[in-house]
Amino acid sequence: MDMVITGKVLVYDDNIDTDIICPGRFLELNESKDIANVAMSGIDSNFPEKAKTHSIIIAGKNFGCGSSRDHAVRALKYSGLKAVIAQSFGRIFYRNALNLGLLVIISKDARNIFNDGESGKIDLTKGKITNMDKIITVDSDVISEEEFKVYEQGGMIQIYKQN
Amino acid sequence: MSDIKGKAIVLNMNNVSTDQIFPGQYVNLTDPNEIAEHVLEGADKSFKNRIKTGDILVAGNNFGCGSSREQAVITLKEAGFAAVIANSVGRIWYRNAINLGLPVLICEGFVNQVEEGDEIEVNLKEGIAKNSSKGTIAKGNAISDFVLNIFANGGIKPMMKSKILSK
Amino acid sequence: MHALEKILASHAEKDVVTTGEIIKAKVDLAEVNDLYLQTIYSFYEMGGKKVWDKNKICFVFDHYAPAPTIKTAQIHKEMREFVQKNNLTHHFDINTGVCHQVMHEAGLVYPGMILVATDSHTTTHGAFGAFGTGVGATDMATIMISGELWFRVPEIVEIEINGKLRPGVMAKDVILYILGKLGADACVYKAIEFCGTYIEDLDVAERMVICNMAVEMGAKTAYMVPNQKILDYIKTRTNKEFEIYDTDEDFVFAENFVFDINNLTPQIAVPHSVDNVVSIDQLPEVRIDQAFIGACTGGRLEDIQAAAEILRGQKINPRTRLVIIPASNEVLLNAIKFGFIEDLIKAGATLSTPGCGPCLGAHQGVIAEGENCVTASNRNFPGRMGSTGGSIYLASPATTAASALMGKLTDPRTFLKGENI
Amino acid sequence: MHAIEKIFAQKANVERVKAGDRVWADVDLTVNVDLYRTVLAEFENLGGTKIKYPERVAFTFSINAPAPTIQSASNEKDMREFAYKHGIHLFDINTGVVQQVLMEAGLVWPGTISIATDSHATILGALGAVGMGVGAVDLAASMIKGNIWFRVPEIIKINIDGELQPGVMAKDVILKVLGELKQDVAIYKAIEYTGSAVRNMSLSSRMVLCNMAVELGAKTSYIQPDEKVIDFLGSRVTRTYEIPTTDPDFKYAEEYSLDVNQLVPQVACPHNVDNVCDLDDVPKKPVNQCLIGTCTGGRLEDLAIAAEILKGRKINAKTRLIVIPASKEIYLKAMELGYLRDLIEAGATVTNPGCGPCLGAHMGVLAPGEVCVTASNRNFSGRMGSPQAELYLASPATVAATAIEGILTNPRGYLKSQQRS
Repeated sequence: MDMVITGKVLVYDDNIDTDIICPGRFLELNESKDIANVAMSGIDSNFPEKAKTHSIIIAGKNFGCGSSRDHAVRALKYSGLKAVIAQSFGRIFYRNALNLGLLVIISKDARNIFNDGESGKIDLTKGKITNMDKIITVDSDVISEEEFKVYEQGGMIQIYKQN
Repeated sequence: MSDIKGKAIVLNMNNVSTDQIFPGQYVNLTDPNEIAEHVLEGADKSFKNRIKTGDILVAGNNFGCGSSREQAVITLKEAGFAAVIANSVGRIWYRNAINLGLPVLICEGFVNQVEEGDEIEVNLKEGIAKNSSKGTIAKGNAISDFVLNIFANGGIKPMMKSKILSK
Repeated sequence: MHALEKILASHAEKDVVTTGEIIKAKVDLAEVNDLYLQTIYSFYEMGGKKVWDKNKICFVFDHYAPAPTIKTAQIHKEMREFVQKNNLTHHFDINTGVCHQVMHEAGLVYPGMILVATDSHTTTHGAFGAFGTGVGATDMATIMISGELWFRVPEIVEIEINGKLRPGVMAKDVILYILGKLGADACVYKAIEFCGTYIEDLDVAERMVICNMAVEMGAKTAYMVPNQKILDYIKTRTNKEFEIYDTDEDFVFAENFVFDINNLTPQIAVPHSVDNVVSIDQLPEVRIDQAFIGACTGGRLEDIQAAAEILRGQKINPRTRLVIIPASNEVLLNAIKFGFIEDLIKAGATLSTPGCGPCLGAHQGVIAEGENCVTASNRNFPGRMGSTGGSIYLASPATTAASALMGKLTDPRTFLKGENI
Repeated sequence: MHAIEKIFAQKANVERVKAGDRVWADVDLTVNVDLYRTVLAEFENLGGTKIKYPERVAFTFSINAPAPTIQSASNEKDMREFAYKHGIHLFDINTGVVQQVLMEAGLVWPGTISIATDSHATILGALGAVGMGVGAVDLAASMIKGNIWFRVPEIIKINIDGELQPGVMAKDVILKVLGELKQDVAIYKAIEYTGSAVRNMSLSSRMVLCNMAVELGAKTSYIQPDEKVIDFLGSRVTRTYEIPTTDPDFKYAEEYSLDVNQLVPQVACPHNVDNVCDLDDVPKKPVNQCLIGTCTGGRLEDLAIAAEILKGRKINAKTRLIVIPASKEIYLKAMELGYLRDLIEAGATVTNPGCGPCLGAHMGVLAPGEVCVTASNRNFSGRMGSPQAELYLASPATVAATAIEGILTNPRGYLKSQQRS
């Protein structure tokens, strides 16, 4: 995995819950591509299309609150997203993201410097997030070495596999 | 009403029910195009691909038996069938076909004289089905003037409408 | 003339009607169920503004009760709006039950009437001496506008059923047996009168089972001469006056069939056709994944009682689901009162809300590919209850209960405790 | 150490743990719900062939129960076959909501760690157990190894003192807490509830507090077990267990307190659980659907108060009331006590135990533009069907009173008893 990630961003508000990310009626789906097709359908039915050109979500606080459904993480990961940056995350969502290898980064300020469609850069080791269009940089939590290893291997699932 | 001509699509099975023509899981659909997507899915998942607009469905005994769902007619009509010929057909389905203006000829045994793709001609008034490719003719039930009139008007809806408007 | 012809004639303001004639008849009650939002669309499409009579149209929400999807919720919403806009007197919402049960419970069904519904099993009401028939949305919209409908006067077939059933054998076995003998297309476009010593003394619920499945032979309608039990039942439900029409002595039926049921055994319609019927003892072992007791065919109090009597104090097979859906809230309340529901739930049944349940694969027990389901409902067409790769076996409620107990198709007579089931 | 830390330490087989530690801890109960067919795929993906402790693993089918679609039927079929093959506990469609049936079955006791593909596993804190929601990967890993990694959480104390007014329920308390502290107050943390109001609450009421701890973001929750817990576990748990206690010198990460003496009924307005107001301050609009049920509001005391309010009354003609007991045990008890009869007679639609429409799977999905007042736990946009529907969270008493009037209604005037609930 790269230490620096770049891509166009999609910006969302606080409390984007799992019913927004993957509504309950779709939980019978099993295939990753089917789940990805309904990603964010609670708020934006064009998301799967947008995800082809945008690779970073920037959100407010409590992103992924709600259910334990890891369909929510799968939906985002398999729609091609590289990372989600939020002011805070729902606990189970965060855990599921780590398990499945969807990069999740906590930043208090990133939400304030981006608009939809702008280009972002994430420097994982330095804990910096930059709006490349406006050239503004803010801090993020630094990913611990331990967590970075987890991501690098594709999530906890790969580590479980090796054990 | 003039003769109807088209290529045969053969479904030589008996008791093809409305659940096969249009499965229950879709009965909440109301958009005709969406309804057409699932035509005869219960009999053959890929049936839709066999149909071209203007084709004639040739079926066996008791075609359309079962429930009263009108989509079992709409799906055939919207999928492109110009007419249905069968040995016999379910009563409610038949009624719905008349009401929606899908011509139906009841013609015992015709299905055994037809292969997929044969050129078919139907004369509803005389109750005659002709297989032009094989040069065979079969006599079925002649359609009454009452029903012919409904077919000629494209179903009962336009008739009711003009009746209400004329009041 | 036959009583059915007299009903048609009186509603067409004619003295005489003859077979094959097309007439226009007034409809006494038109029922729309929740599969038929299209009816409202067609109503407006044809220029309808107000319904012809707000007391004679009844809406019943039974197939999707409570709504399993957004789309079906939307259907209910639009239909409710229509009901409210037209101020319809009779609206049975999701808290009532199956149309063919709630209508007669509410006193809307009586001898000599014409009842048209957007449901093929409207033949059920022949049990009450009514002319009941199913139509599609366009016909229904026509009635809602005009109160009338065109009918072709049908040929009438007589099916005489004589004898007395043995314990453990039910009306469902009788009609399955007849279906097996005559075939699924025996009576297409025709009407059936059921008569004979078996029918004459038959209870309300059992009469309804026989008439209900007349449509599986293709029939336009079914008829039974109302007996005292029917008249007593109607009296508890409505004060409405009605006329019972007699069939003329010289009437000639298009066909006659006679059946003796004295030695009848439990019957099963095996996949995938309603007329593919065999006696239960002729079948090899069939594993059962789901058993269903309910719907307009097998969800009445008598059916639930039959199941409770077999399952009381027992546990169903751990690898079999038993879904029970009473035909109406009244049936449910009575079944609670008599302790049947307690018996069934303790035995492991899943007791869901009154309605049509999984009968047509809408919800509440859809079956997967490769699963076998035995059911007291009425159709075993491929895909009827879900996957086209599932197999549906039609049977009586008693057979269904016994099969749930053993996890395989089972003759209920094995579990008979008393003289009567 | 806190009782929760002691539980983690014991299960991780270490002397001490503190907040922020990562530990591998043994899992006493690993629970998968029917939405997670993906667990089977992950099990395979992780190279799983055997389950380490089959007696510690349970599958529960309560969401798509009975199956509403072919896909869900097929998912359940695969999961059943897996359960049979591996000899794990299977709570099939005839049992009820996940954690409720596990608690009733005696699979949870003080001092245990449970994980579930169910975020409301926090409810187990009411029994002095650690319950946490996880995804499919963790679940599959735990099935294979019997342990997974945990981050030991910081612990927040919420002290609730005072006596509730009649008609004010635990649901109102937790909604008030949500409104005050907001839905992200406890992310990654655990919550302990203390105080006189909590001590005086029934065990079922405490379950409501712990259930909705997850709506505050919490990893898990805890209430120090007392006689009420021991009574409940009574004959259900036959093994001996130790009740962990918190050391007097333990320092909470944060402490909050709430006095509930003057608390009035609360409502969480669309579309956030922390968008909470006093009921009387919420603008009154017509309510299309009311729901009493689920893991939050479907226990016996919830049905009891609803029956008390609705007995002898009728629900509003334009409002539906869906009632879903949380488990088979609760259904049977509510039937025995006459609650179900009272509710059905008032016009309720009572379905089989399970999750019902809470997450939009079936049994009462909402159409665009509809308004629902519900005793369940989440009012997120699209949670119960259409994203254009509005969900208001309230107590079962408020929901029952609302069903009568067809607009949000304070239950106070409808209670016959003036006992404090």
